[in-house]
Amino acid sequence: MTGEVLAFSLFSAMAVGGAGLALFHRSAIHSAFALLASFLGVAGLYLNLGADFLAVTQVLLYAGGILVLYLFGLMLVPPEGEAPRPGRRALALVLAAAPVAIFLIAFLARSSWGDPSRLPEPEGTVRGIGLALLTPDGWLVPFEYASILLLAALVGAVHLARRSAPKDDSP
Amino acid sequence: MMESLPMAAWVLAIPALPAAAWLLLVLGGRRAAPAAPWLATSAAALSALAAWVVFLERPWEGIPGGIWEGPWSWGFFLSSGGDGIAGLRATLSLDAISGALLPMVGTVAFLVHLFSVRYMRTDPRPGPYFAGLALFTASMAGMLLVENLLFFFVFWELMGFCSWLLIGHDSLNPSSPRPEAARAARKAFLTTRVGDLALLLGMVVLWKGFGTLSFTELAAAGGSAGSPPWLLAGGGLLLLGAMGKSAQFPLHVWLPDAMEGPTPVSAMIHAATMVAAGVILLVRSAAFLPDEILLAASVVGALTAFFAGTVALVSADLKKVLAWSTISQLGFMTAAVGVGGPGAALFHLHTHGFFKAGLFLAAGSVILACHHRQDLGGLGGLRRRMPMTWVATLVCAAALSGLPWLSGFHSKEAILSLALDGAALGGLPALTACLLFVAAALTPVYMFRMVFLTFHGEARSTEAREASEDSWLVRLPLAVLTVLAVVSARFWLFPVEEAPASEHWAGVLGTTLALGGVILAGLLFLLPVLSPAAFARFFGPLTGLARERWKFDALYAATFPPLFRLGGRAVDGIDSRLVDGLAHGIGRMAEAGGSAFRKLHRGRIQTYALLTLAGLLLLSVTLLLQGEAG
Amino acid sequence: MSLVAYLVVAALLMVAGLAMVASRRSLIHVLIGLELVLNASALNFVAFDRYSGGGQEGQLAALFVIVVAAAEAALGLAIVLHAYSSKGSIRPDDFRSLGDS
Amino acid sequence: MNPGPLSCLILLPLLGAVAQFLPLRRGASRGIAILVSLLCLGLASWCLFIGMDPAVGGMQFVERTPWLPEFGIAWLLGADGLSLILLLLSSLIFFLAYLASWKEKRTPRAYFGLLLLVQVGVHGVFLSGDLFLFFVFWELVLLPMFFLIGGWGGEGRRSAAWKFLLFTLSGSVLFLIALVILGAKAGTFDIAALRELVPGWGGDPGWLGISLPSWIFGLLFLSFAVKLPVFPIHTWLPAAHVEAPTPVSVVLAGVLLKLGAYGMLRVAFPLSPGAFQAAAGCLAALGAFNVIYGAWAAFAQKDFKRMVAYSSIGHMGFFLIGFSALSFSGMAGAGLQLFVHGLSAGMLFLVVGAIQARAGHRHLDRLGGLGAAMPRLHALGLVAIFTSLGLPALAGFPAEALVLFGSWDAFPVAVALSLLGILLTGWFLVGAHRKAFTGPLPRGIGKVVDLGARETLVLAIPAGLCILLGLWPALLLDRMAATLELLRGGFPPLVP
Repeated sequence: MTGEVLAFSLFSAMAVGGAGLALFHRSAIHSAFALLASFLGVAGLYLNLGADFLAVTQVLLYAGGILVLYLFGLMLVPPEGEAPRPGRRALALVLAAAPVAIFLIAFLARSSWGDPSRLPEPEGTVRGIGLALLTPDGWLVPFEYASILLLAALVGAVHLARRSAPKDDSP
Repeated sequence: MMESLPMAAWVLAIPALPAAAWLLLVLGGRRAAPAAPWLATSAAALSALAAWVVFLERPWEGIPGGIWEGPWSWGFFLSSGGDGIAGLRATLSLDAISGALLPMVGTVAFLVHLFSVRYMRTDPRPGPYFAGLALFTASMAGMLLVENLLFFFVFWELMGFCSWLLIGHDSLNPSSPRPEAARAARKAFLTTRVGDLALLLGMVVLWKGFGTLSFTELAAAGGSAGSPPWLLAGGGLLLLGAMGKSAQFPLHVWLPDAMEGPTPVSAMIHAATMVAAGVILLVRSAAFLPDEILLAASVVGALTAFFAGTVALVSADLKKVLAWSTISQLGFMTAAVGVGGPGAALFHLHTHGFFKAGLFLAAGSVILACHHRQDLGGLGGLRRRMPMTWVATLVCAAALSGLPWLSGFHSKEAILSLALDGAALGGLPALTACLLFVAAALTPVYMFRMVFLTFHGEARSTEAREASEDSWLVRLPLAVLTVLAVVSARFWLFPVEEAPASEHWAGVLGTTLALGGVILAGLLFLLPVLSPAAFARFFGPLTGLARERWKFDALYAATFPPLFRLGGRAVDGIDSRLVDGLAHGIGRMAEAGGSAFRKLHRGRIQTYALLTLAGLLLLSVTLLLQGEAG
Repeated sequence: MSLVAYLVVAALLMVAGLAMVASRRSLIHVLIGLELVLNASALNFVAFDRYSGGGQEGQLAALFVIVVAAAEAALGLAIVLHAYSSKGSIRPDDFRSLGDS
Repeated sequence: MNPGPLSCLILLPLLGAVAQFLPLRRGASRGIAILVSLLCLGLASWCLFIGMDPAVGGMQFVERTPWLPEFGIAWLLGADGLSLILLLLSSLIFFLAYLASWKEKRTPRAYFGLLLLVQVGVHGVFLSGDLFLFFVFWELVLLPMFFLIGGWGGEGRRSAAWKFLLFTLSGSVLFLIALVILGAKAGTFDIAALRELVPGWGGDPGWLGISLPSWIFGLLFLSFAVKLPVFPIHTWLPAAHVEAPTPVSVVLAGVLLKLGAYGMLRVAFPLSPGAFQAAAGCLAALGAFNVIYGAWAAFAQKDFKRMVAYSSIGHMGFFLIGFSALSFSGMAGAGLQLFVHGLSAGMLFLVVGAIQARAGHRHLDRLGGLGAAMPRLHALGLVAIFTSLGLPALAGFPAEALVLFGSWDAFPVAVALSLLGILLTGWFLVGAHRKAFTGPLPRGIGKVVDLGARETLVLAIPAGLCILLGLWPALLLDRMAATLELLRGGFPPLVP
């Protein structure tokens, strides 16, 4: 029982709790902030797993970027979009999701994953990732593909959002 | 070779000039139409001239085998190699048969062209008409100038096409089209095509049997072949082909209907071209046809001669009488080949060509003068108004009836004597002879019935009363053909078989019958001595049967077209219901399966997510159970 | 800590995300659910990477997952905006023209 | 790489199709298509009449470039007498089709582009020496054709296009199965190599008691029979031909049906001569049945176009009879029939198209009098009709006569029965002529204008060829004689 376990408990509680809150809370804004908690929890788990660069990226991108995006989205779409009550259907759904979770966990727990007895010491990952991403032998091509993807998403998002603004009702 | 080239040019000119006229007219289209009559006619005139030159030069004489061959030839299917089909080479060739017939064909064709210039003056489509006539002439000449059955067949079919085109000419008239003409043309084409396809099959059989289609080689090989079954089949099919083309019973039905065509076309078909083809085919193949087939030919010919004669007796239409008389005379020729007289058959074809053309052109003159009135009931008394036409008809009818000193007498006597010679064998040959003599007796009766009803007595309609003879374009061909009807027997060069034993008796009997027939016709129709109605009553139901053409037309009309139409509808039904239905059924099965699965895809995104969850559940449970089992 | 613990956390995140996608009546919630699912998978990548003792391939994959998530969020939200402006609603049930009945 | 004449024949239409993507001026699409097809026509004629050595039966102008060597697939092109003749036919038919599409107004770029793609596929099939390449080009034909029928067709175009696609795709699936078997077992797709290998697999027990070569023969024959077409998998043909726009019908009848025949004589039959020989009797019977069935079905049609479509089924039956007889003349007749049918059916469709353009419909019972009103159409229509019904001195006769001559020894009954088909063909075509061209003009049809210069040219070119070939069929038969001898050498004769 070390700090590692403590940190894991804390961060996993944050991630799962945030997710649950996002799932159950009626208000979209609250859901979004619950999501933020969940993201931060996952970032913490990354740290726990020795992925420091990833943790920072997670915080920057998710918490700093994507979430803001969601907040802007929520500002542009009125809250009436959400139905007044979650409804019984939603409840039933969640009840249906619970056994899935239970069975999944049971399966995961029963399986043998061949845990190594001793994990290598975590080391800084920034240099490794940087080299991997920017050398032609490594992940350079996927990296460039990702940039193209982002560019396309950017253009597409701008295009979609721009067309929605001036035209109102005409189909 | 030096001297054969001019000859080759003459021979080539016979078919090539009309063919060139045809090509010019077809390519020229409407622009060439005004020039069409004289273009085609001059081509036909030059072609006839060439035919006479060739006839007088007789280039085939002195050549071993008696066949003059042109300097050109090409492999039709193949230049070389293959399995023998390269041997089918197209070339011009000229022998005694073609040489003897070419002048008649050329002259008649030219005169028909000339007559048409006047007859078709008001026709709105002179271009197609004269193009068809020119192609017709070229095909007939071409058919005479090949000695290979395959190319013979090519021209044979081309003539069928031309006659279809020309019989149906009036159905394409833009101002007053006559649908009957199209129907008659179709009937002619299809009836002869039955024979043509039989001939095609016969050709295949002969090719496989003899390995050649050259008439000379076939004749050489056929003599020793005996009569194996395949030769019987091949010969029978050949005979069937000839029967279709020459309108022999029972494939005769098309020829009377073909009267729907313009009258000069009838002259062309009946005298010089189309129907002659069947006889020429039989003559050319007589040397290798087995005896059984020749016997069948004689019986068919005699039967046709007799049967068509009876129908001609009661026909109420000027042209129909002539049509049935043609069928009857073709029966004589077919029978002549059957009884061993191909020369006699050709001789009769030659003389018949002139006087039948004369008769048809005279009929055309009458029709022209009477404004397309051609029923015998509405004519009469034209003798004084149309003297030239009357003389031509009289002389030609007399020649057709076989009256002495005229051309028809010689040729018919040759056939009758041969038949009489064979009759000694008894059985079918005797029957043939009997039928032929009866038919010979009928000929003058129906011919002079037509002459008397048309030209003598009182005019029975205003058209007939006001008729007047037309220009020289009509009279000149009639005059020429009248002269030729008298003298054509003098310039016949093909040897005619002789039957010394019966020659005398046949001549006497034939003359007696002919004279008797003329007298009988005179008593019935010229002088009111005997009543035609009483005569008709005397023969009772036979008259009715003859009037209805022995019911063959009705029989065919009631069987074949409905049968084929029924078959067509059945196949169509099977095709659209059963076969296509099967395909549709398979398609529908797939569709049903698809729509069952489609129920899952209603377009609700969240249902899909739910299904993902369900899938996950299924997966984890399965893995869990599997883990337990393992 | 064992690998299973991380896997369990990821599984819970994913089930929560999927349940959100399946149940919530607003397209924005659906998108939030999708983010959870993506996060879960990224976490799995990193955890497996760590416990298999390999290099950094898992982390790189997670990185790409984040990139894809960013693109997805941008486009998804744009679509939601567009859908709202054209239909006046962001209820998933109102968008079913791809279905046939 | 320096492309040879055969590659050019494939690349030229491909370039033409790609060029349709350029921002073109109105009318440039058809200009490109016509130019490309003229070049192809010239090239094909050069290959056939000047370039090739008629004494050689095997492949000439061979081009071989490795493509996917690990699978034994190569860009292997070659042409012999038969394929060059079909190539001449197809480049001519495409030229006529483009010319006949002169007035196409509905997105001409897509239209001409798709037609050019079909031409790429057709040329590729005729020239491929590699079975995989053959398959690729074979499939390339289908989709553009589907869009052409479905996009530019008549009222029932959707279902007709789907029917076409489903039937031909089913055929392709069978082809693909055979292709996979061949490739897996032989390790090469070179047709010449397969011809050496496959007959040796006779000892293979196969499946369900049928030997492997027989399976391959059956699969390939069925897949090609869809295209030929053969009863009972022919029903796509009337639907597609009737609904397609006129130029596309011309291509369908003139070229596409020939693909099926070509596949049979180039692939299905030579790969498993034993199985083919065992089935030859059945194939000839099937051929004779097709001749009668097609003719009789056409007999019952009131729609002129449908009638012509059914007559195609009958005409392709002669190919089966003639080829199955395995005699030189039978095979020569079958080969010539392919060419001639391309011309005659193409012309008939053009004639029907011209009638429909003027009368507004093509129902025979409501037509009439067009012969007097349109003498040019009438004259050219006569050539089409009488070529189709086999009148001597026109090209249909030598083809059918050779089939009859060549098949009599082996299948006398089939030959005799097919004569009934010829008679029926004559009957319904002459009947159609009577209904459409003779008699009075029906009241519904106003003033009709005769063919213009372009339309006349489109019909006059094949009409002239029909007459030329009718008088001198040796022109083409000399070119394919050596090829036929070589092909026939692969089969022991049916009749000693």
